[in-house]
Amino acid sequence: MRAATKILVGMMASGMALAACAGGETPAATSTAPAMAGGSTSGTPCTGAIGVMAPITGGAAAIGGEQLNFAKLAVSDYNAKNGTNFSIVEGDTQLDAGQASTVAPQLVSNQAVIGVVGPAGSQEVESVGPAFADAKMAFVSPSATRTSLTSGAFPTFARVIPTDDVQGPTDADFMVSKLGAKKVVIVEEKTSYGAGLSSAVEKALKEKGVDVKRIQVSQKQPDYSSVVALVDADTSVVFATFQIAANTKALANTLQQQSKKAVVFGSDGSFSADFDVPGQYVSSFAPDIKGIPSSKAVADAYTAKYGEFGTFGPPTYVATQVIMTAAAKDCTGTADRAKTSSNVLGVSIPDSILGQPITFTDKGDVKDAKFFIFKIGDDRKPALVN
Amino acid sequence: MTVALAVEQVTKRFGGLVSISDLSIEVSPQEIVSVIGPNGAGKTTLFNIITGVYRPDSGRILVEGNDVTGLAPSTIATKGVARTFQNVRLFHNLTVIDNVMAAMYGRTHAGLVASALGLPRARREEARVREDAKELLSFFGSRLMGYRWEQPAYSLSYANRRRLEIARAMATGATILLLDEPAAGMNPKETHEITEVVARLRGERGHTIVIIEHDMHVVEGVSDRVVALDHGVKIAEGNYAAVATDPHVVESYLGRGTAGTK
Amino acid sequence: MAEESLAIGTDEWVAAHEGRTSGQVQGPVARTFGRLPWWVWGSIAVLVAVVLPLIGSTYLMRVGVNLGLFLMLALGLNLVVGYAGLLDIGYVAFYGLGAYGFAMLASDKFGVHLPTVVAVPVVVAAVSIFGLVLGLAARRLLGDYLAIVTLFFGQMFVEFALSGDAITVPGRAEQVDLTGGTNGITDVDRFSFLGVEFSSDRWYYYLLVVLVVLLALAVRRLDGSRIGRAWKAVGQDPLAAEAMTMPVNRLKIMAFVVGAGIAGLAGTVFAAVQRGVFPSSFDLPLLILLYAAVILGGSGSLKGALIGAALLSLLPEALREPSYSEMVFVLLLVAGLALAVRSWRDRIIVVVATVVFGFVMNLLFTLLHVQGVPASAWTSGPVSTLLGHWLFVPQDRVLWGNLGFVGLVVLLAVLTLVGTRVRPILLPAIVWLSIFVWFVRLADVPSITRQLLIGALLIVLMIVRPQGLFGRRQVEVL
Amino acid sequence: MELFVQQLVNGLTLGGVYALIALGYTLIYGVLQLLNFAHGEVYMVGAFTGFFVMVGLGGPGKPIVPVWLMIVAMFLAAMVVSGLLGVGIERFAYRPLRESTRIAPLISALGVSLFLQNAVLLLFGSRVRSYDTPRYWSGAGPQVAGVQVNPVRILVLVLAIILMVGLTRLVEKTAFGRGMRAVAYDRDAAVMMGIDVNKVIVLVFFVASALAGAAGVMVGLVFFNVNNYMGFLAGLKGFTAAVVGGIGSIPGAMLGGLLIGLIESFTTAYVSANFASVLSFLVLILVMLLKPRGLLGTRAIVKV
Repeated sequence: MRAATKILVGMMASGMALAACAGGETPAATSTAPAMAGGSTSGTPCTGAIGVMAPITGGAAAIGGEQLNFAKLAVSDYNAKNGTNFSIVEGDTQLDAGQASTVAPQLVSNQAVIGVVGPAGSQEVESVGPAFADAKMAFVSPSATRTSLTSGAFPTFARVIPTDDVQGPTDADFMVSKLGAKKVVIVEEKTSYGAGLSSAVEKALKEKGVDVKRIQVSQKQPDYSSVVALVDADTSVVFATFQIAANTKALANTLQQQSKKAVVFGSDGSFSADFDVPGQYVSSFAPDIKGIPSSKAVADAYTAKYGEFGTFGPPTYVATQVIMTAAAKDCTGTADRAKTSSNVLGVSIPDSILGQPITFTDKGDVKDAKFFIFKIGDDRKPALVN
Repeated sequence: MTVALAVEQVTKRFGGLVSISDLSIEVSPQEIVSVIGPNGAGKTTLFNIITGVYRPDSGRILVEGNDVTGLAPSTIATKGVARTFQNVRLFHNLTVIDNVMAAMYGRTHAGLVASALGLPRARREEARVREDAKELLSFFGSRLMGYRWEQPAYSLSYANRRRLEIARAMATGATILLLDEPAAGMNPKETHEITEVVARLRGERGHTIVIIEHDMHVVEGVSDRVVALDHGVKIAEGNYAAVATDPHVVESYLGRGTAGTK
Repeated sequence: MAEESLAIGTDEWVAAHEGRTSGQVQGPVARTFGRLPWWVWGSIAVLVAVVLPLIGSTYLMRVGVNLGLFLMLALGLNLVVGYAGLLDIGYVAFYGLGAYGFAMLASDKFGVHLPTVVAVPVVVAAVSIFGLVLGLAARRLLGDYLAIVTLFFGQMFVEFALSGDAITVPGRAEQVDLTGGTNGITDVDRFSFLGVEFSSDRWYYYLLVVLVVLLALAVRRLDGSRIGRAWKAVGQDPLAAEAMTMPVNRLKIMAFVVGAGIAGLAGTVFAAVQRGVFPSSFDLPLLILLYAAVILGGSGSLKGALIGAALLSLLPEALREPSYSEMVFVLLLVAGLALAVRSWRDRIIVVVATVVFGFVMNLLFTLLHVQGVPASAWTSGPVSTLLGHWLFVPQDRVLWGNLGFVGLVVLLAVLTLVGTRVRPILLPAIVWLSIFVWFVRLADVPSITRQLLIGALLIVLMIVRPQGLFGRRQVEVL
Repeated sequence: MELFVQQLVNGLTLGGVYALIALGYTLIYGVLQLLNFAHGEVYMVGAFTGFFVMVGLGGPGKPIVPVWLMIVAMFLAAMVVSGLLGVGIERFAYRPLRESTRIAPLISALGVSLFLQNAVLLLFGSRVRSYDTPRYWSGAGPQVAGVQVNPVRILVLVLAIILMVGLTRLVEKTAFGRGMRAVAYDRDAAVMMGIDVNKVIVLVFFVASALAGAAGVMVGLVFFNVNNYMGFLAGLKGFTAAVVGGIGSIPGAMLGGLLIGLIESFTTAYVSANFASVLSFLVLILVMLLKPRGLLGTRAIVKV
């Protein structure tokens, strides 16, 4: 009886293992989907895994899910175009620095990983920076905007988006010169992102003599009505440093419900089809990639596969491209971690899907980063206004 | 010292309901006093007041001449009054012997640090307490001995739970034991045994005992003196024969049933 | 009411019930465990723990450090909840207080850099005092009400840490930054004793091995001591404990303080190893995992707390790696099947039927003209060709995967409702469908799958063995 | 004054939603002494159900049926789906543990909660969905003390009160309510009285969960956003409301919910938005320390 159990379990297990082996290839099969058809173009395909650190589950999953999907898309596009064989390893951080500091050594220990996209938050970058520096692992964040991150403390760090110090003055300028703002309320999400950007904007506005009030809210807050009640009737702009566009929309709707005249000005997190209230403004470090002919294919491919997207996806696509380009340079067979890391700052993507060329300063910031400001029209679509 | 336990003019109200009214009882050392009365007469409330679970609205409780009114139950227990509960309240998930040892808390001294570090002093005390516990359990013959030590209390039979509860009360080191219906739910043979146990508690161990009991055979068998309560008022006091035939007592019981049975 | 149900005659029922449940999971586990004395197992565990760094990677070290911290917390919580029966839902706040305390006393935040030998005792003492205050405040609250007040306390701590970067102090124009808000406190000093700096995770790992061993030994001593017994007695029946000379309030507060101190100590190590503290680390998810560990192991049992904590600390880590998570999946499938079907004949029938069912489903998909990717494209060789005919992979993996997932959950629910006779009929479909869902959908989203599996495991383990892996059956009287 | 009235309305609406969630907690606790920590997820599923019904009926842009009909359909569907989900949770996660320790169902509830959050994440993705109420319903509403009061908010408040009154009548006047109270008082005795305890418990779960489903739709209508993690925090607030009001007491749950809603909105307005949560938790701790059984709680949780 017992022996028989063992045999059956053994049979089952080996059967499952077989299935597992076959199935284990599936994720790679998706990310390298066209490789089946195309095959490699010349020589041995460059192989390597790219770690994606993002809040894939947890409260900020809306951001992380999009980042992960765009990274997947970037990998499959790049593989198809260049005959490489890159794949993705997920690292779920839940936007928590503690989790991130566990995920980072895991990626370091995984010899296949040659570079990392992420992590998403500035505080996470701080907590994983030393580990990646020690391992000579390049990591390119698609969303960490805290200015001090590129002050030299993390030599292998780069990012594809401008810092708070670039966005802050741009937005402040626009509010004062174009919207004639005298009185601004900054509604700030209690996240690392919201805190940094809000401070930058507050500083820039105060220098221009604008009356600024700052209100902090939780990202999980379901109801903005109590906050909106604090917005005085003569306030002209409510600046929202939100990461989730739907929250910005809820804020704008609540303002209208309470007959407040102020317009909502959302920062980059709000640039998404989810924030579509006519007459409101939103700034972003990327133009609407659906409007750029060269980027339309990527946008359409994404929408077809994963649905609508917001701001955090396209930079992730670019960050993934940066890592892959760095890894593929002079690559024969297996990509090298240290080499990838030293190549990153030399990467140049002249026609990035963000609509601006991506080249890096020696600190790891994007050169000549521009900001785009949109007004949402009556057709609920953003139109460039700066 | 002639009075082990004195209840002096105690009154206790719950809301508008007077549960105990101006009640005084004195118990001499090594005396066995039964408290009888119909349901709701205030018997268990009396126990709760003596042991400090309830604070009387007026009156005092003296234990061996010391006023214990208003002290925490654990302090009163340490001062020498231990009880059992009407609806057996053992530490059901502890073993039999642990139940007994737990009750020795008040007369042991090992502190947190000494216990955690296992200092020699603490270990000596632990060994002594364990021996005491075994000795105590042997009081009940073979019922709670041997393999039963390490069994959880919930696995005991009902009668054994009652016995263990008495053993636990003894373990506190108290001289005065308050037994709340020790024979409830028992068959005649077990009831008889409990009667003997109560007698031996005084005879062999020198305990002073106050006992609440509905079973008049038990009351008759063990009591030196009987106190009858009704609606929180003492209606009769004296030896069993006198109280059992007291017209007030008969009347108060007849309202609900016949005297002598539950 | 509960007292009545414990009355005459329940003994047999209890014993019988214990017999019924013990055969399932605990049987082999506890038996294997019980065969050797505790110190043999302890020594083996310590030996493994000491040798591990020699072969392990930095990642493994980090997992080890997390495990050590989690073990400390579980041991502390076990004293509070498992022994003294206090539903302290704010427990993680003490961990956070320890971490923030150390970060404030040893970092550039306020420019204070106390030496470790000073900072750690100061912080642990301070956290214990917090425990004392909360214990004093909550000493009269019972059961669920204690839970809610401590829950508020825990949430208040997180909110305070989150909002503590802009505190308005009356009489000062500038707002005071105490906690760094969402950005936390970074660049926390490492531990250093006698001039030796703890420069890598390995140091902390060994430190934690020492701490956990000492703590476990202390808890073991406490377990069979006057205080430990009193805690357990208070946890089960405070009123009876009080009547039996145990000062309930003092004991409760003592448990609170000791638990808080242990959590505070773990917090200081956490702050130093992580070199930073952030509010999100001390929120409910950690608490839930911690409670699950203590309950899963068997509330009030030392080895239960240790093994439960090890399981719930390592399992989520293992599930991060897709290949491990696949292994867990396969094991669950096989174990589930072995448990669901008890007779040999039926097991063989189920396996054969599963194979047949797969081919039928494949045929069905083809007949319905669902667009699919041949599964044989994954690998080459005859096995995968065969597998290709057995496991259909539709083109639209999200849609079909989701449908399959919902179907699977429904089928599993139905399975628990029907009698043993019908089960073998349902099982092939369930086995095939779970493999289908796994490869078509779940393997693509390992992070979500990880959380799903943790959730499902919690439910299943509780139902199979509510008293936890090593707990004894508990009777609740109150 | 304007601010005061505005925050009063805001606090009452938020409180109404909390109260509906709290009612579910209180019902289930009252009957089973079980803290159903998966209740927040039931509410989340209700909110999603409402959302998908809305999308199915043409979406916020161009509804294919009259708006009132759409809203009724959303409420009905959400209440039915949530109710059934609650019954399912009881059947599979709690019933096997009914004779077990009190803490075992707590852990399986947390398991259910984690499972549901991630199942919804798996099925519907991580995007935050918006009910987008102003696009199909933007009546001006009456002016109270110079404050525009939104009709949706009034509807929510009125509906919450109707549901509460209905629930009270259900518990007090119907056979089901009598059965419920009997089971709550003494389950074993209820069995002997010929009450089908399982049926009563299933109905309790259905009613409690349907209320959570209704609350989900309300949140969608008033606060717009729904996502798979929304249940946890709301569940926490609902639980808090139930306990502060006195768990097991129906008016207590309502009072507790409104109280917490008001505390949140007034601390935001008059003290500090930043410290609103800290302060509301502090107030609640004080309430609990002064009235350990909650404001309207009468029954001792642990009998001494």
